[in-house]
Amino acid sequence: MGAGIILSLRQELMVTGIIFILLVMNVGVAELKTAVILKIVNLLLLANVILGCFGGPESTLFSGMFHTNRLIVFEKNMLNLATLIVSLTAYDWLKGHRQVVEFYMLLLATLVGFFFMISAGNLLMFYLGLELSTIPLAALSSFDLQKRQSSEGAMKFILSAAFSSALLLFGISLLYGATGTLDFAALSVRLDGSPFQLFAFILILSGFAFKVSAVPFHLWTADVYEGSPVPVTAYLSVVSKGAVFFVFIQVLYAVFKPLAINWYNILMLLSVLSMTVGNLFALRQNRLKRLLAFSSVAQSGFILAGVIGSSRAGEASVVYFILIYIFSNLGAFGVVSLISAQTGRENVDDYKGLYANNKGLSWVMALSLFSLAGIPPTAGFFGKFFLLMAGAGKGNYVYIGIAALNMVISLYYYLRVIKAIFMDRQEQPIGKLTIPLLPNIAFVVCVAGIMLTGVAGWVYEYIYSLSAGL
Amino acid sequence: MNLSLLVLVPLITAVAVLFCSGLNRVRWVSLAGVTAQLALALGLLLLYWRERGSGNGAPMLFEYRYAWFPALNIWYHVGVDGISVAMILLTAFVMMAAVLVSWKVEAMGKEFFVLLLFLSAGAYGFFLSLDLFTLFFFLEISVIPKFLLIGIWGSGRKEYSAMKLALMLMAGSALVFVGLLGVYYNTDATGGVSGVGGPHTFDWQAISQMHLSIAVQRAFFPFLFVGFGIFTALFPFHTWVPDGHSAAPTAASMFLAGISMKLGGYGCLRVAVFLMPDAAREYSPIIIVLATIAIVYGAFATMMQKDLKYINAYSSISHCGFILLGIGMLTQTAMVGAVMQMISHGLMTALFFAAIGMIYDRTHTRLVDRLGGLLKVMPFISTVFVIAGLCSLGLPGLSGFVAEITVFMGSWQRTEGMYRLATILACASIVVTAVYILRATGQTIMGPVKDPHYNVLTDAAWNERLAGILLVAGIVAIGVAPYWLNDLLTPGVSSIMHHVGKVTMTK
Amino acid sequence: MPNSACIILIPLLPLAGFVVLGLFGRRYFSRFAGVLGTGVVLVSAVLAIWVAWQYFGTCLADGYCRQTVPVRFTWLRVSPGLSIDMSIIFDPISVMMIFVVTFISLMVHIYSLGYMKGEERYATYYAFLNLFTFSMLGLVLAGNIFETYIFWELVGCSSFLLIGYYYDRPTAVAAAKKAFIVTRFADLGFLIGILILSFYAGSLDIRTLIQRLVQPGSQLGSITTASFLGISMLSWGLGLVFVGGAGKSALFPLHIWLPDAMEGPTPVSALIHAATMVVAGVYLVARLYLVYVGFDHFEVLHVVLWVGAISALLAAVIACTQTDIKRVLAYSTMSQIGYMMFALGTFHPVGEATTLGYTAAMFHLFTHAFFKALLFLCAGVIIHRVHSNEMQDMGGLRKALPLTHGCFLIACLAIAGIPPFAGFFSKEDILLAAWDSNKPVYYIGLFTSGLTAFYMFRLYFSVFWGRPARAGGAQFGAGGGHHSEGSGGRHSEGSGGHHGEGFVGRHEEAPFTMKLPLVILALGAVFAGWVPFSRLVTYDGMPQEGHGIGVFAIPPVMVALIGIGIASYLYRVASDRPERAAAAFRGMYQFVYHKFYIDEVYLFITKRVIFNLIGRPAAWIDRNIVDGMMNGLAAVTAWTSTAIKRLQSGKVQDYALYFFMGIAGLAVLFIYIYS
Amino acid sequence: MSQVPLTHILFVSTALFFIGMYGLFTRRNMITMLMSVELILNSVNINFVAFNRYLYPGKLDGVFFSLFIVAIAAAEAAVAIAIIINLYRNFHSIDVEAADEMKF
Amino acid sequence: MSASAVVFYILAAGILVSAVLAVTSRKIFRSAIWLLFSLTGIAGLYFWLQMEFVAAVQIVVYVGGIVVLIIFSIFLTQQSGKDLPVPVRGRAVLSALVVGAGFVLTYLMMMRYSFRPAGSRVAVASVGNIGAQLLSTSEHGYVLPFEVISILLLAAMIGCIVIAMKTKPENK
Repeated sequence: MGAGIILSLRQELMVTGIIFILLVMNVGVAELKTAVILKIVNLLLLANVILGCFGGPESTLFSGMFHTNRLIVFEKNMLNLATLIVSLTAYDWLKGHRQVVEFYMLLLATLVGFFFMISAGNLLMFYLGLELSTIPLAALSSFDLQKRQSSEGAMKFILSAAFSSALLLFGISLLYGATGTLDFAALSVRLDGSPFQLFAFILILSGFAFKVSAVPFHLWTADVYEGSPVPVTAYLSVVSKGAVFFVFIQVLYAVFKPLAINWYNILMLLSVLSMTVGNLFALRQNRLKRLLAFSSVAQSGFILAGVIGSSRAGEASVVYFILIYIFSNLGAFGVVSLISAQTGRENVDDYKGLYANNKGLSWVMALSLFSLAGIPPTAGFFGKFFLLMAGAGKGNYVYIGIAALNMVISLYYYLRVIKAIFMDRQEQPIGKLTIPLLPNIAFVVCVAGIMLTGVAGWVYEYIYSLSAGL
Repeated sequence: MNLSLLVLVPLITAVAVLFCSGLNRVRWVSLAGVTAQLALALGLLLLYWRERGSGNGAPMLFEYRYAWFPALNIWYHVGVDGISVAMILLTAFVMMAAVLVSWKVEAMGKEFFVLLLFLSAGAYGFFLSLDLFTLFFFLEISVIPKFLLIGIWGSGRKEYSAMKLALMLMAGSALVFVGLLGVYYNTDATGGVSGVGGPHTFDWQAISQMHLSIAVQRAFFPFLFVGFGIFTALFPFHTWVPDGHSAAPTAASMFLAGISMKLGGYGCLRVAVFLMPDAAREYSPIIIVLATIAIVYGAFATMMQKDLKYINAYSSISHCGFILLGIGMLTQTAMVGAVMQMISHGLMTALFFAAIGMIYDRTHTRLVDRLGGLLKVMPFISTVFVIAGLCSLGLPGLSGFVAEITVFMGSWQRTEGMYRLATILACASIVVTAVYILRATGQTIMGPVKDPHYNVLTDAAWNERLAGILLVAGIVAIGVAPYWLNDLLTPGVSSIMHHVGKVTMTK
Repeated sequence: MPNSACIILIPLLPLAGFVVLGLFGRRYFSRFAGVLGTGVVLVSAVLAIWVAWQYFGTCLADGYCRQTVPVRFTWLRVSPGLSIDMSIIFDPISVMMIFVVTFISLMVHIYSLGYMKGEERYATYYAFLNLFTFSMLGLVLAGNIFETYIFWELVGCSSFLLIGYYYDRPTAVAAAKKAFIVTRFADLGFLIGILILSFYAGSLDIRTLIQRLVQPGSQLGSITTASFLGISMLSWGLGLVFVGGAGKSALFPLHIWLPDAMEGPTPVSALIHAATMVVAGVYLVARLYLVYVGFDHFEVLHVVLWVGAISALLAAVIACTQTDIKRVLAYSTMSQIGYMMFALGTFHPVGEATTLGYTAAMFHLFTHAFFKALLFLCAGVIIHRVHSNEMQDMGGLRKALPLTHGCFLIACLAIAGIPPFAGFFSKEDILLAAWDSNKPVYYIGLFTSGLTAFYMFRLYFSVFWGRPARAGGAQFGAGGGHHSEGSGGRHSEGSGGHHGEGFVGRHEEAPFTMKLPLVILALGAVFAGWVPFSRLVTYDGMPQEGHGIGVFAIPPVMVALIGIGIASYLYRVASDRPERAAAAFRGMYQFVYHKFYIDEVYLFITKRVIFNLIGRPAAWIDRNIVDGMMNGLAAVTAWTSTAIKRLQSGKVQDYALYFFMGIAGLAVLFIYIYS
Repeated sequence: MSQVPLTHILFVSTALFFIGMYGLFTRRNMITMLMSVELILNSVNINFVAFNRYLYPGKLDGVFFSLFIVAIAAAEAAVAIAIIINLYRNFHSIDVEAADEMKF
Repeated sequence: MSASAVVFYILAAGILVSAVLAVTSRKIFRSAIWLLFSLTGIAGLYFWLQMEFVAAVQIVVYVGGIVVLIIFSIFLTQQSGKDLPVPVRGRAVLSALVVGAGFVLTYLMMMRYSFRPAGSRVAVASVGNIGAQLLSTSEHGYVLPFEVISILLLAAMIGCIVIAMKTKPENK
């Protein structure tokens, strides 16, 4: 039994272990050089990623509070990888920061939170995981202590998060009142579509929607993304959103199966709103982080299309897309983070004429944006295609049509950035930037992911073989 | 022969170019690449003839399938029939010419050629694919490189035009996308028609064998047809054509008008009409009306243009109207004519843009009333220009005539009054064509030399000559001896028509 | 029967000439381009004559002329039944035509050796000439109506190229454009006519087509019964085909391009716009003659008849007032073609004894080719000499140009229809045909022949007689506005090389290469009338017994003589009589002098109506409305995105509020409303 | 307690819930907003305990949940206050209306 | 109406009234105190529900912890105890409406829903077995949440330290 527990919990344990190593480093070992610390940490994370890749048993522990299977393991590995990439791209920013170790401890704490959330077998564990991942994130987002925007963003984040989790809790409590259990397995059998339960469900749903920043629960997104340090923004937009989507799918497919007919419509509405509103807001943004924030709102609209597909293909396509999304979005944010760390410029206009001096960065950015826009041969194309394909499974082509048109709108603002980079000129364009080793590795990984994940069909095949569907 | 080579060769060339140092080497490598493409295309033609000669009557030759996404029953499936062979040849010709005329591209030359080669890869893939997913994949590949080519190396309102083009084409492919999904989910491949199980399929042949219900066809034909139609300047979604073409650099204009507008026509024919014959018959009046409007109104709009590139762009709208007309008429002859028109217009308009580009490089203007008497200064370029013009006004002995005549003869087989009217209007448009072509030629090529500076200008360089000769050769080869092209296209088209006809019987 | 190989060679040789000269002419043998081109045509002319000899020989031998198709291969299979073939049809008219075409073309080639000497684009010129010869031969030999159309277009194109030969002269370019576009417009009719006929006949091959349309067969019912605007489809088809012919043959009202076409080099005018191309329309109608007269559907033939007659008269009237020597000739050409046309129009229902008109038209076509070509070539010599084509720059040239004078005189007599010259016989046949079928037309014809005689001799006298024009003629001509061919750059770049110093006191008349064709053509103009046409060229190949020259010949000749008389009274010696005559009916004179303002009408229609009322609006609509729609979509999107930006107020309490409102909204919507 | 029906307790909790919400919407001082959040969380706690007590006394799920909520509420409050203090350093005010630099 | 019922209604009234005052009072200290009362009242409610342990935790953590924390932070951030700014008029009205509507909606749904008591066996919420369950890995064992929340508290602590720590000038 013990070995079994260790094996099934190994990813959580490894990350926790790293946290404690860092704690020891922070308390015991005196004043290491920041660069050294960064190297060590990244090595640890790399090891974490590699070790995570070994398959684990399909098991349920602690009387159903914690369960894991191959898909969940895979998802956790994706999150590990994403975290590694984030920390690689954060290199430039962290070099100048003093509380590096604390940064990583908080980051990894949130990661653990996500892990437990994904593996949660009942609402309590889910809630704990959620909070464990939210509260430190709030702290992280105000990590630029001197920046007004950073603290403003953090404030908005923590208050909105507290509010949304309070609503979530209220929903959970109502659900508990209605069914008398918090256990997922037990819940799914006791649900009937009565208004009360539906209301409870909607409250819970709002909690999810808040985390994946689906309209109309998205309003915090832009401000927090803009205010937070770029790596935190990247982490928020990829890891946080991805993890929540993973658990969202499980909860919807496994727990709220009886309400499927209801949440199908609700989520379709949210999806349409998210795509449209996100795109419309992104159209006018000049601040790149904000633009990416709204684009991520729109992206969750697209992901929801896969979710409501509520089929095996749907689940697979969501996971697949999030994998691609990790590469694309982190590629984009990586470039933004590097440039803002070295020059402090974050506007679209600042990127005018970027190509003149920084060919590599420009292409990374371009590929990432193409992938986000869903342009072949980048992976994003396949991701979007399969998402909407799954979404069309129920034969709602009007909805798919709206989604397709939204893809066109989104193309516009992505191309605006491309245009700035490649076509426009300005007096003092960003000079030649030196890309340190670690971010460079991150870029290579992202580009490779963007180019290969889609064309190599077996990736999707693998995910499909893991996923179960409704 | 392994068809995927056609896709791989340009990509490999592009990669090679990436690793080239020095613009000159870049040029030569890409030239070698397109030469290889041309060789491949010609080889394909010969092999195709040999196969057919040896009595291989399969609808598609040289098929190759690879299970790309087995879970979704998506295959990488390629194969050719006469039509695709012809389109591939066209692509090879135009690409070679395009590379030759862009010899003088200095700024970011490497990127330029890479994108160009990338484009060609997309076009080949599109013409090869027999799986709708693959088809769509290659269709969308070609959008962004165009955007970059126009936006970076273009002239005039390049950003605006590039954005417009990208968005409108993207909207087109969005419609196609919905249509494809609609088709996919209404197929029933449980019988394992396309090789593997899976409930639904994207496989072109498989779908063509199963008969989609009329309701489905009604619902999704418009998506597919309009979607592809946007690519081929279907009225009223043609407005990207003038801006895009006129802003694009020479090579990009050549590719745009020469090939990428044909993707649409090919798609309309291959996907929309072939997979949904009933709907095609139902919607054919609408198609005819739109096509006729495009033809006539495009022609008249052209008469008013002052800029050579605008003239050619608008005339492309008019000429692509013939393609849609031929398709919409749903008679075998008209369809053959439509495909011929695709090829002829491809070569002709590429030649036109090449000539315009050469003139622009020297005189730095494209305004008709600023030019004049070029024949004296640059005889070769002027001759090429005139040949292109004559081809576009349908002079016998050049490809344009053959194509248009075939379309007319085919359209005339529809006896309903409306179709008759459409045909007559289409015929009438060639007079207008004559008017604007002759005005342009008369003012730019003939007449006294407008500007003394022109007297010192040089005639075409070797690469430009080669490009011109290449395209002219193609035009003349079709114009003087159309029967080979006809024989090449007829089987493919007649299989489509047989499909349409068969459904007619069942109805 | 001549073997098909050399028959094919006849058109192919000039084609080869064109290709060689076109590709390599400028570069490699600009010197010998003329010789090469001429040689090629010479060979094909010889072949043609030989072929014709053999063909008509066999005709005479076995009593009737067989129609054969020695060559055919499929060029484009349009649809299973319908295919465009490249075939050669052999019957009296086609053989007669290849003889005419090659012969005249040869003459012009030789003539141009001298005339175009030293031109910069000498090789190109010959390439174009060869191209034209090829196309014209293809046109006359075509055994497939679509093939006819193809070469029809090619002829038009080469005419365009040759008219625009002096491309740096705006007037030439304009004329070339005009010619091409007008004929193209007419060809549209031809094309649609073909579509109609071939659709009902189910074939493009001329013989099958005629057969199916004439023999009462399956299609026949449909095509005669099926009607549009109350006119049977057959009539539509034939009528439209005739429109095509009328365009090429410069018949009223599509004649406006012909006078301007005189901007081309004079030999070109002689070849294309006098002898060969312009009669293509006549030839076309003759080609389909059996269908036209096939059964009593004569409305089309009526049209042919009257269009021909009107053109003949109109052109003759205009010719009397023109002062540009080439334009006078152009109008006379138009008038003569009008003759041929209405000759074709004078039908007798088949089954009756003869259709004299058919033979007469062909006959006149034949003879006209000789004397009209001769006239133009003479004009060329004159212009070459005077460096102007304004009549008032000429005068008293009979001393300076004795040979030309003689030839010109012969030609004038021939066209005036004075026996025993060629024109007399053919014109007399035509008038006879008219007399038999339609009296008014006969009188028009008679009057026209009088006018013809008048304006031809007006020209003759004012050029060769009267007071010698001032030596400054050239300069005067140079001032002479756009009429004067001398004014353009031609002579400066052209053969001015050896005529530079003007003609005063010069003794040499013209180089041998220019004299030779004059002489040969003069002989033709004299003797062409003796060919026994009625025995050889008939619509059905059956010979008709020729009719002797009887009392019927008297009125035309008298009228002609009267015309000559008036002309000599007015113009033989320089005087102010013409002015007074003109002043007598000034208004009418002006009206005629401006060619009845037909050009202006066309100008109005094209410029005002087509461009301003169709083209400009189309362009405007496209830019502003259609494109505006597309941009409008974008604008609306952008507007919406600014409109809703308030939602993102930046105040966290608003966010929370919206958050809960969202929940409440979802709850209400999906719990109470939607379920 | 048996005389008091469950719905009355639920009335208390629900009312508390919305009172807190009202406070959150209207109080401009961040700390008072935080207090409102605490009220909301307490209403949730009441729900859990009440449901557990009235309906499902067999197990203590509700009770445990409420205990964990209390703990988390504490942590959340702590971090929130830390953030607010830091924001106060930057803005010299904790009026939420003041912190709206990022918008649209 | 029995005594306990009376007690309940008094408690309820106290809770709600002080809560309302807590979110409306213009003086921040007063509202903190009202909050304190309300929380204490809730603790009383737990007592009334015979959930002594929960009540104790409520007292200890909230009254003893959070409220104190809040009051300290008020000390840190509040300038010279002046009135709180008045709510934005429009938003106040709107949120009053929304909240009222929400309350009606929710409560109606609660009333409509027929709660079915399940099982009669009563598990005693004594400190003992709560503690036992909290650390047991068996059925109804809450050791895993316990561990998780420990990490959470650690992280929260670190976060608070990093953020709230007075940052020394950068010259270091």
